[in-house]
This record gives sequence, C-alpha cells and structure tokens, in this order.
Amino acid sequence: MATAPDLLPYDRIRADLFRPLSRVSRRYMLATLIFFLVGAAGLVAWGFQLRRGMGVTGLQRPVFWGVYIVDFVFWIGISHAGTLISAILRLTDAAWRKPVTRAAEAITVFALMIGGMFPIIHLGRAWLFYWLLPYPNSRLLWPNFRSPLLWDLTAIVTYVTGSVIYLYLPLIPDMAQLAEHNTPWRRRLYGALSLGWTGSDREWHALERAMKLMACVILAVAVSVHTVVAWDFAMALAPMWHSTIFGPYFVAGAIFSGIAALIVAMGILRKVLHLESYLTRRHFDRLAKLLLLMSLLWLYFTMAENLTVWYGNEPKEMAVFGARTRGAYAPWFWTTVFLNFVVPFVLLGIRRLRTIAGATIASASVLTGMWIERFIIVVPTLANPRLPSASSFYRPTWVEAAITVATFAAMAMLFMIFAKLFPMIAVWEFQPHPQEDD
Amino acid sequence: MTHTQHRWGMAIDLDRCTGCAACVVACHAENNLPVSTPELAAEGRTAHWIRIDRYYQGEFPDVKVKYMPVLCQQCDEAPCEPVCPVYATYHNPEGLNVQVYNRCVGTFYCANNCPYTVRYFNWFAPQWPEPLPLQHNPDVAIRPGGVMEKCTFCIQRIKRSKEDAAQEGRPLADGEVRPACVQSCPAEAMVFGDLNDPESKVSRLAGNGRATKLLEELGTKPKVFYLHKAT
Amino acid sequence: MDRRDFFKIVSTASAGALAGCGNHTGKVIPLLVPEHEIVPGEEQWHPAACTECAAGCGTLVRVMEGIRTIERGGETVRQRVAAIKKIEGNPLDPISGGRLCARGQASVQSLYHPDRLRGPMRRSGERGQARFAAVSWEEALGQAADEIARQCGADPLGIVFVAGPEPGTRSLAIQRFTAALGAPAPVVCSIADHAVERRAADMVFGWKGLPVYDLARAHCTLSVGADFLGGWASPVYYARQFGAFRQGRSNVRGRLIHAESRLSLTAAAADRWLPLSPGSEVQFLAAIGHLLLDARLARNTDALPKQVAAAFQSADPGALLASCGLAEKRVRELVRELGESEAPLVLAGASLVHTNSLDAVAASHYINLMLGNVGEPGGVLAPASAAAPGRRPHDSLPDGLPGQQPAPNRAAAEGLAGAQVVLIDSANPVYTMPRSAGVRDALARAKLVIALGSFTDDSAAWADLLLPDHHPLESAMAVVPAVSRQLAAVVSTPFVEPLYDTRAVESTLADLARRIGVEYSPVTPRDIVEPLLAQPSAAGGATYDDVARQGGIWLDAPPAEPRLAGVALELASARFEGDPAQYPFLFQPYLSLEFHDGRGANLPWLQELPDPASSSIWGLPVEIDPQTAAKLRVANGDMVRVESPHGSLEAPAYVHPGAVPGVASMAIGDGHEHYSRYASGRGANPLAILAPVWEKSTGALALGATRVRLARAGGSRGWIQFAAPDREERPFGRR
Amino acid sequence: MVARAAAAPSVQPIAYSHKQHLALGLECLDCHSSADTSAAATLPSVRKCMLCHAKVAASNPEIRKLAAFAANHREIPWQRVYGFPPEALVKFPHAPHVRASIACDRCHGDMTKATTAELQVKHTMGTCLGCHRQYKATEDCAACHY
Repeated sequence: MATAPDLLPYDRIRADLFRPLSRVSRRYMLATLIFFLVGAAGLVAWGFQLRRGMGVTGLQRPVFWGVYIVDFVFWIGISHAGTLISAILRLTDAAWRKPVTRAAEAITVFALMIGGMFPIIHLGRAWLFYWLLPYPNSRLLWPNFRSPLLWDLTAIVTYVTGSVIYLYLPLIPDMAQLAEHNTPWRRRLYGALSLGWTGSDREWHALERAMKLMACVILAVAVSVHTVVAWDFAMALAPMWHSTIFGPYFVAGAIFSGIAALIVAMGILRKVLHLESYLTRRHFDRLAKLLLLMSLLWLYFTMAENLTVWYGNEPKEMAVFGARTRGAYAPWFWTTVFLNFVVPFVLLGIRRLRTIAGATIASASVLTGMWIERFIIVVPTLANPRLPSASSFYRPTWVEAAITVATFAAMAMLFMIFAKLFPMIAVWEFQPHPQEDD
Repeated sequence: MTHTQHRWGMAIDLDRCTGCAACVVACHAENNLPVSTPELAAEGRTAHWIRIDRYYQGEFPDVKVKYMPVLCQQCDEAPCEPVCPVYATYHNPEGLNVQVYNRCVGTFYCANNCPYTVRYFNWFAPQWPEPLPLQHNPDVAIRPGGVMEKCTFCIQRIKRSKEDAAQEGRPLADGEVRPACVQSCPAEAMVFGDLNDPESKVSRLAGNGRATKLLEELGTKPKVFYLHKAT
Repeated sequence: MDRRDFFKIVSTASAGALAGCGNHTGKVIPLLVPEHEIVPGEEQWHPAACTECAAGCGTLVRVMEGIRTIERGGETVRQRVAAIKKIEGNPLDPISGGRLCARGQASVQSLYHPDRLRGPMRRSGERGQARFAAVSWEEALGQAADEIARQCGADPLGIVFVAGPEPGTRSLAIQRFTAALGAPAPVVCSIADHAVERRAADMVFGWKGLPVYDLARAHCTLSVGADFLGGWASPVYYARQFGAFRQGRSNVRGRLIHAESRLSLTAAAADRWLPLSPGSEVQFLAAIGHLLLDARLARNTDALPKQVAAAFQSADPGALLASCGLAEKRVRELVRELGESEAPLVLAGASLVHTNSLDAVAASHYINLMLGNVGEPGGVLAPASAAAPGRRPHDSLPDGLPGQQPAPNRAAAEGLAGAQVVLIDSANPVYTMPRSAGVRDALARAKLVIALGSFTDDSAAWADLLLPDHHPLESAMAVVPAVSRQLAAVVSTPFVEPLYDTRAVESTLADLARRIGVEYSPVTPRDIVEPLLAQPSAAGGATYDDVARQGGIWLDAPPAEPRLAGVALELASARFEGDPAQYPFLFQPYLSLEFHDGRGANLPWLQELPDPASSSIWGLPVEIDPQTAAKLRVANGDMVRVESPHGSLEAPAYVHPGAVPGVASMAIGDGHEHYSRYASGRGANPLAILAPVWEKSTGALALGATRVRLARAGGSRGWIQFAAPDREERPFGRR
Repeated sequence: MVARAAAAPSVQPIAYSHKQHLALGLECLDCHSSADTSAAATLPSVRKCMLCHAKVAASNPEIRKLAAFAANHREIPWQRVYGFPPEALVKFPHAPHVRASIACDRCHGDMTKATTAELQVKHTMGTCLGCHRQYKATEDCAACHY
C-alpha cells in the first residue's frame, strides 16, 4: 500500500506539505465562508441571549445546566485529542506519530478556545465574567477558591497556555523555513513567529528539551483538567454526580473523544489537502486500535458507574438511573451505548472493516455518542432532584442549538484557516539532518 | 437575654398546615417576586420562594395528601455556599444564607447543589405592567435579570424589627420578627424566631418530638424544622 | 418646643423631593406637592376590610410612598401617592386574627391591576362583545338616570338589581336604591352565599345566619360536605380554628374525619377521609345518627324531636352506607370514636350543592343535638345574628340587610328573565349561572344593562354602561362577617387616593337617585356601625372614630338558645339531570380557595398558585380517577371533552389519585370570556354546562346535579404543572 | 455601587445656599428631618421652605423662583446628588448612622462651606467599607445588599 512518508525524498515532502499554504481554491474559500457564517449565526444567537436573558434557553428549574455545559465538557474532552496523544507518542518515541501530532495539537488549542467560551456563554450575567478572576480591587473582594469552578478556571487557563506553547514550539523550525521564500506579508509573519530561528545545534537542543519538558507537563495538566471538569459535577451533592469515579471516567471519555476527533480530522485533511501519502492506513490503523481500546475502557467505566448505582438501589440515585435507562432519557442513553461501543467495536474490532473509512465512520459515531453521553451525565441528574416535586424535563431551544452548531462550524473554520497558514504536518521532522542521532 | 447574636430559625407544624398557600401569596407580595404569564410559566419561569410540595400517598379510597411548605432551609452547612465562585451566596453572622444579587454572575452552581431546589433564577429582567409596580415593597430589591434569588427569611423584616427595637432602645422580643409567610399563616403552622434563645417558641418547637429536618441525612444542618403530622 | 419640632408640626409635607430621574440630562418630570405627608421608606398600617368573599375579614394594609406618573391638565407630572404594599390580617379582628388567605392578600393586585376600568364607558359594539368607549360621568349618569326613570314610570318591577352576597354598606345602599325606585328587592346572584346552610340553621334551630362551629374546642369532628379549609364560608377563621384544634391544646389533639365526594383541602387535612358518593351526605348522616342512637352514644337523645328520632331509628345503616359507597364496618368504628369523644362535633355544609343538600345539613344539626353540643364549647354555636328577637343586631340596622336571608339562584334567573333594566354589582351572573339558565338571553333582551364593577368581566361585556366602582381599598365601607359569634362590622376608611376616575357605587346610586328624583338617603359606614355602638355590650363612650381606627367593632352577642321547630328528617336521594346510560359520569364544579366563584382568576398571583389537587398553574384541569382515565386513554394534560345535556367544554385532564371513580371534578375559575388580560379566553368554565337544577327548597344552584360524559379530545395543549410527580416514591426503584 | 453622577451646582433649579442657612443657626436635621428616625433623610418640601420664605427675603429672585414652584403646586426639581438608584441594589438607612454619632459631614462633606448641593464625597462601596472597617461596624454583605 502507501509508502511510509519517511521514505519519501525530503524535497518532495517539503513541497507536498508546503503546497497547501500557497494556494486557496474557490471551494475552500467558500467552505470557510460558510463555516464562518454559521459561526457568526451562533454569535448572533448569543447576542440575542445576552439581550433578552437566559430565559431564551430551555434551561428551567431544576435543570440549570444544559447544552452549554454539555458543549463545554465535550469540547474540553476533544482538546485531549490532541496534546495528550501527541505527548504520549512523543514521549514514547513512536516514530509513526510524525504526521499526526500537529493536527492533534491544533485540535487541542481550538477545542480549548471554543470550550473555554461556554462557561461564559452560560453565565446569567456574562458581562461580569471577570469577577471570577482574582484581581486586586479596592473592596478586597476575591473569588472563592473553594468553588470547583475556580479550580476549573485555573486548570483551563493553565491548559490553554500550555497547549499553545506546545503547538507553537514545533512550529518554529517550519516557520523559519517558510519565512525564506514567500510573499512579503507571509515572510513578515513567519519571520516574526519563528523568533529568529537559525537552525543552530544549540537551538535544536533547546527546542528538543523544551518539547520533552512540555510533553511531560501537558500530560499532567491534561489529566488534571478533565478531572477538575469532572469535579464540577462530582463535588456537587447531586444524585449520580457525587461519585468518585467521575475524575478518571471523564479523563477516559476525553481521551476517547479526543482520538475520535483526531481521526475524523485526519480523514478530512487527508482528502482535502491531498495528504494520502502521509496519512496512511497505518496511521489510521494504529489510532483505530487506540480508539477501540478507549471504547472498551469507556464501556468499563460506564458499567462501573451504573452497576454500582443499580445494585446500591438508593432511591434518589435510582430516580436518575431510571430516568437514564428506562425513563425519559433512555433513548439517548442507549444511543450512547450503541454509538460509543457497538459501532466502534464492530468497525474497529473486525480487521477487515478497520479501513480508513471504517475508522473515520467509527470516530464520527464516537464523537456523536460522546456528546450525547455528556448530555446524559448532566441533565437527568438535575431533572430528578432529591425532592421529587421539583422534577422537570429539559428541552433545549433554538438558541442553544444554534450556538452548539456554531461551535462545530467555528472549529472547522479555525482548522481550515490554520491549514492555510501552517503546514498540517511538521515538515522539519522529516528532515534527514539535524537529529539523525535518534 | 444572655446571647447577643441571633440565629434565625423556623418551625413548620405539618399537623396544622392545611396547604392553603396563603404563605405563597404573602411571599409574592412581600418580596417583589416577578409576575409570570402563561407563556413564561409554560417555560418554567415562575418563581416561588416558598412552595407547597404536594404528594399523594396510598390508593383510593385510602388516599392521603401530604402538603409541605418548602422554602430555603437556611442550612448551617449550606451546599450552595462553597460552590459559588464569587461569594454571592454566603453565611452571615446571624446564620442566614444570604444571596447578594450585586455579586451574582449566574453560574447556577448554587442551584444545582441545593438539595431542596429552592433557588430561583431571574431568567429575564422582570416586568410589571403599570401600575402594578406601585405595589412593590421598597424594602426589597428588584432583582435584575441573570441573578439567582431565593427566600431570605424576610431579612428586610428582621432588619426593620431590629431597627425599631434599636430606636426604642430595647431588645427584640420573641415573635417580634415574623417573615411574611409566618405572619400570614391562618393555621399558625409556622413559627419564626431565634434558635440561640432556648426560651423562644421556635427553639421549643425544634426540640419537640415530632420535629425533623428535611433531608437531614445530607448533613446540611437546616434551620427549618418540620413537625410531622401526629396520628 | 424646639425649632425642629416646630417644623415637624407646622409642615404638612416633608418628604424628600427626590426630583429628577438621576440623570440631569434627561427630561425632568415635575413632581406635585403631595396632599399628605409620606416619608419615603416609612410604613403606615391602616385597617381595612376584605371583600373577596363574604367572610368579612378585617385587614391591615401597609401603606408606603409610591410615585406614579399621570397626566394632569395636559401635562405629564409625577405624583407622590400613598401606595398599598401589602395586605395582612387585622390582629384585633376575631375572624382573621391577623391572618389572611391567599385571595385576600392578592386583592392588592386588583387595585393595581393593569386592566382596571379607568372611568365610565359606554357600549360601542354589540352587547357581549365588550367594546366600549370612554364617556364622562355626567353623560353616563345622565343616560342611566333617564332610562331608569323611564322604566320607573312604566313598570318599576322591570328593574332588576343583581348583587353579591356580602352584607354591608354596599348591600344596604343597593337595597335602599331599589326600595326608592319601587323596584323588586335586589337579587343576590352568587354560588357562594350558603343559602342551604342558612336555611337549615333557620329550619332546625330557628337561627338566622350561618352557625358557627367551635372547632378549636372540639375533640373529634366529623365534617360532612363542607370544605371548610377550602372555598367554604370563612376559610381564614376555620383554618385558624383548625390549627388550634390540632395543636393548640397541650393535652388534646383534635381528630378530624371528613366525608366528602372530593379530596378537598379539608379532606387532605383530615385524619381520615371518607369518599362519599356525590349527593349521599344525607344518607350518610342518617346512618351516623342511627348508629349513634343504636350504640347509645347519643348523650342527649331527649332533646331530639320525636319524629326525628324515629326517622333516625328506622334508617337502615347498611343500605344507606352502601348507597354512599362506604364500608359499614369502618363507619361503625368512626361513629364509636365520635360518640365516645369528650367533645364531638358534626360540621356539615354544602360545598357542593345537591338537590337534597338542605336535608343533609338539617340532619347534621339533629346529630349535633343528640350529641348535646349545641351552644356548648366545642359544639355548634349560634351566629350573632341569631340573638333573641328584639336584640338581634340586624333588626336594629336600618332596613335589615340582604344576604342575611338566603337569596336563591333560581330567583335570580327568573328575575332576570323579565328584566328591562339590569344593574349588576359584585356579581357575574353570565359566568356563575349555567348557560341553560338563560342569563345571556335576558341581558340581550333588556333595554338597559349597567355594570358597576371594576373590570370588564363576562357580565359587564353585556352592559350598555360601565360605571366603575372604586376599589374596596379606596372606599369607605363597612362589612358584616358571614360567620361570627360576635355582633360585628369591619370598617374601612379610605386612605389611598382613587387611582382613576371611578366612583364608589354608594355615591353612584345616590347620584342616580337624585337625578331620577326619588327619595334616597345615602349610606355610610356609620349606618352599620352606629346601631352596634348602641348595643348594651358596646364599650361606653366608644365612638365611630374609635371603631374606624381599630378597623371594626366586635361585640359579644347574647347567647341564642335553639328554638326547635321539629322539622322532620327527610331522606330524599339527590336528583341528577341527564340519562345515566348516555351520561355515565357525575360532574362537580367546585369553589376553590384560590379562585372562589371565579373572581380570583384575573390576578396573576392566584393564577400562578399551584392548584392544590393537580399542581397546575395558569389553567385548571378536569380531575378524573385513574381507572376512568385509563379507559379514556387520557394522561395528565391530555384534553378531555366534558359533555352534559346542556353543553360541553374541553379542558386538560388531571388523573387524580384521590378522585372518586365515576365522578369528574373541576375547580371554578377558568373560562372567562372577558376578565382582564390574565383570565380572558383561557380554559373552560365548568358552570356553563350545568343543568338548571336547583336545591329543592332554597332554590340554590345545584352545582353537583349534572351528569356528563367524558371523551378524549386530543393531546396536551400547553397544560402547565408546577410540580409534576404525584408521588414521593421514585418510580424506578427495584422492589 | 456607585453614586449617581454628580450634578454641577449650576444645574440646581434654585441657587440654594447651605452655607447661608447653616450660618443662620439651622441644623441639618431641621430640613432633612427624618435622618435620625428613618431610612431616608428626606429633602424638605417646597411647603416647608415657604414657612419661612413667605416672608423672609421674599423679594430675592431665587426666592421668587421658590415661590413660583409653591404657587404652582410643584416640588422644586432638585437634581439628586447622593443616593443610589434601585438597580444599585443597595440600601442605606440614615437612622442607625445618626444613632452611631457619625457626623453628617463624614459622608456629605462640609456643607458650611457649600452653596447648592454638590457631590463632595463619592459614595462607592470602598468608601462605605473603609468607614465600616475603621469603626469595626459590620462587614456583612447583607447589611446593605438585600
């Protein structure tokens, strides 16, 4: 089948990977524009929400957290694609990772940017979001560090900072190359961004060490971020949220959806940017196996979570469990199991079906399934509070739908712009020179 | 008067309560609760700082109905308090679980973490057709859209009574402070007072054999005591 | 006196003229110098009277500063007004005791209601369309006076004044007005005037007025057919009594057994509820009487008239209880409990009037008689109005008071049928009378219809002239409480300026009488209060001003011994209109605590009060038992068609776990054609489809005498439940 | 949170002089008469002004303006200088502060030198808290925000 990209001549690699940057087709422009418009529509919906009030959402007592929080958890989960996978692979020196890491790191940064907006979108008085930040003020008012939301804010800000650095570092050598022969504005852009990289040994070593260090740091931060996201729920005194399993469960789910996002992104990039010889079946196969592993892990956690609740038979928890598995939300719960387990198990477990298409389809299924899974975690608990008389049912409105759809469009748009500014695969990693020693 | 600090509490005798909802309207009138419309109500936008929970028990013909007024339990270990990232809800020195509207940014976390679901959100900026605003109680804030609100134990009445007593240079008497719900209750099912005063009526009722607390097992230490129906 | 006090005394106005709207670049609306001193932030409490039902609670009204913007002389000005913030009970009033029900407290919303009539109006569309154009009082009163005078000349009997049941200055004024015109006495058109209870007390004990049940001192109470904690005679008074009955005594906890065909608020509060078949109250009470006599638990049998005792004795409890749908064994246990109690009490009423309700209430009085509690502590007590002749308070009142006599609905329907000129005040006959009673036709036929209320309601929509009344809180008035052991009048003096160009009905009637040129002496609260001040039990030297200051007068009434007339006990079965084969269900429209006879429906606070049975807000359902619901395949919120031989309605269903099988109940309140933005055109009026069946001897509308059939009429149409689950137990627990 | 924007002295409808009145021996409470008993200090009604000014200095053009308002049955449209709009969600009762012997000038500046009302002390939460801390008064949020 396809040759390993490492075996291709470096000039060809360079040409192949830099080519998408120099040309923007009309269809590409159009697609970007459409995504922009959908994203802008989401902003309009948000503007409407800011103007009218949170009542334009389907949120109602007692379901105070809904689609926005689902989106938040989902996108923060997707962000684990990224960095976590690339960091693990980098640390374990898996050579096949080379064409995969940049896309993964970009997903992380964009997913975090998008996910990080939701806590603000979701605020009753979003314009006061800065009150959550600790800043000096004459009234000596500080935010409450006992609140998991503050931990969350801290973790996410750290993670965003870390992942931007982590995306940026391996871009430096590529940008230095791009600054050489290019249109004037691009020369200026890449020149500035490459921070005067000359390619000296000292620089290579510094970069190498920085990336190793960041890979270690980002791993720890990524695990903690999603644990803290899980604690937003687990620290609450709500049935089926107040659970010790939530930290690892959310981390596993995040990596699961992250890998799926990466596969989907690769599947699309491969076609759109004509990277068939770089993103080969081998890459998909390896990632698919990883995805299958995570699917099984997800199933294990889901069972562990639900089985203990069912066996314990505590009435308040059973109300939520029942709503999930047999009541109003049951169709969604079982859809989740189907999309997150049955589909990937069949498509990825059977070698014959584990093709590029198969892996992409399974990943899309997992992405959908994981979004719904987050809904199933967030909503039924709130809809079935401890005092039954306050029970309710939550139905999102068009505003929430518009903003959710807009975030997907925004992701696509950011990714498409990124792909036209930076090579989607780190070119220098294929360079025969400076690190022949590895 | 051996104590200087008050610790406000309430006792609700379910053997007296008839579920007549006088307390609910009293609360609406006292606390400037937004007036809903059928459209808003259909979206779950009504607010009732005190509500009557109603449950049927048994099957016909041996059906019973249980009515139970539920308001903010003013927990000593309130789950809503630690989760607020901006200290918009906190415990004040008199044991009240206070909601500061100015500070609230609307994360909803407090409401999620309230096991009694007694927190209500201002989904929209409230509107009153003219001349209904003439009825507004000037002692109580008109809450803007986007903030959480809940029962305050009629803090404005506590303050007014304390101010009256201070003007007259005397201590507060037991029963002098009456939140609107307590004041209105025809069956006198609700009693309000100082739990730090062992002789107060509410302290004595809290020690009654029928007294329990709602969801006591969660360790929230509510300051509302329910006296269960005697048989 | 220091300088400061001088200022305080001399100056009538001191309040902070906080002019401007903060931003001095904005247009400054001038602020008028206020009439009275109101310090911002300071509260005043004024006594007033509640007129939301006939109970006549004394209230205290909290008044504080309010600023409103008005047009004056073509200029927009701001006016500092005394605004009513809250209504509470008057602690001096023995009825309310400082407490107040939901409806009484919500009545401030009708004062500041956005759709209150702001001045007189004249019809500009067809009758019933509720299209009106503003006119001046001069013009409106002129037209009214002309046409009434013309009718007076032709046939004064064609003038019908439809009034509410609340006795007081208002009813006195109306009575004087009709008397002055030579017209028939005003017809009270209400489904809440308790005509049956009044007649029964008169018939058995010779008492005028509603008997008072001394619940607080009873030990065991059997209540039959009276939802005394819900929409019955004096809800605040009885709720207070109930609280004391239950937990007001250190050694006794009152036990309440409640028999009613509906799981009402009273049934819910009771220790045991006996679900009666509708209309079987008299059979039930006859069986109780028999069982008490049988078990020798009636301690005062001798007092019972011979033929009544015989009637009880000859009753067959087994058959009777079977017709009530009750198990005999259980009832026997309860009878023993009642009979052995130190202070037993039977409290019967006709919350749901049936054709035989009078017999039931009469039977209950005889049972109280045999239990020996009549006039005793913890028993049934004579109303103040039943005091010995010559000392009866209302005898000493000028002209007596209407509403103290039962005023049958049938008479109202018949009176309206031939009316040429109709005046309507404090009543809404188009809403409260069944369609089959022909009220609309009568109003359409009349030459002139005048409505005196504050709102364009269902009946006012048929009027030619609207002469809007002040809100009660803007009026001087006196009200006589319906259930009272004291000789009482609650007095309200106006302390807020009328908001709009309205006039008190008393002054409108005086003005009309003057224009018509008939002898009429205007009514003031003094007309009610001064005869009471002349009573021997009144405190010496007390003046009308003292009474007005404390919000009323409450005097001990001399005890009234029952004067037994020995009326026989009848055991007629209730009659139901409609063929049982075609109309298999019984229908019970009932008066709820929130909406009473439907008049509470225009207030948003009451609309968003969850219905105690179904927890629905902004809409009332038909309550159906679970088996029937299963048969009809309806779930909560599904629409149900209720069809009687006289009409049909569609309303959301509530599958009520406590509904008596085969009986559909529905609270009255929805289905106003016109009644402000909050009530117009929403839901269905259960009264509309009733058959014109009347209680056989009083002529009260038999609310529960219509058969219906039920059918599913489609899925949910926006039925809103505040608290959805009926049960505390969770549905998904493993057993 | 923040007091309303100050009105410049010139925009007040009448050139009232605090200085002059205080120099005549009047005290704050003479005109702002419920400061020690009530939440609001209150501004005097035009009627109260006219108690003296019906005779005193009646020919002064500013007093004529005053008389015109009174004759017209209109309050003087003073521009508000202190106070909180309802949306500030804060309550300030004067009486307890007067009872605690906090001098008026602590929050309103030295009016013996001022003519028309003008903003001399900015009322922010910082100002309130600073004083409360100094006097060890309550720092409970619900003391003012409810």
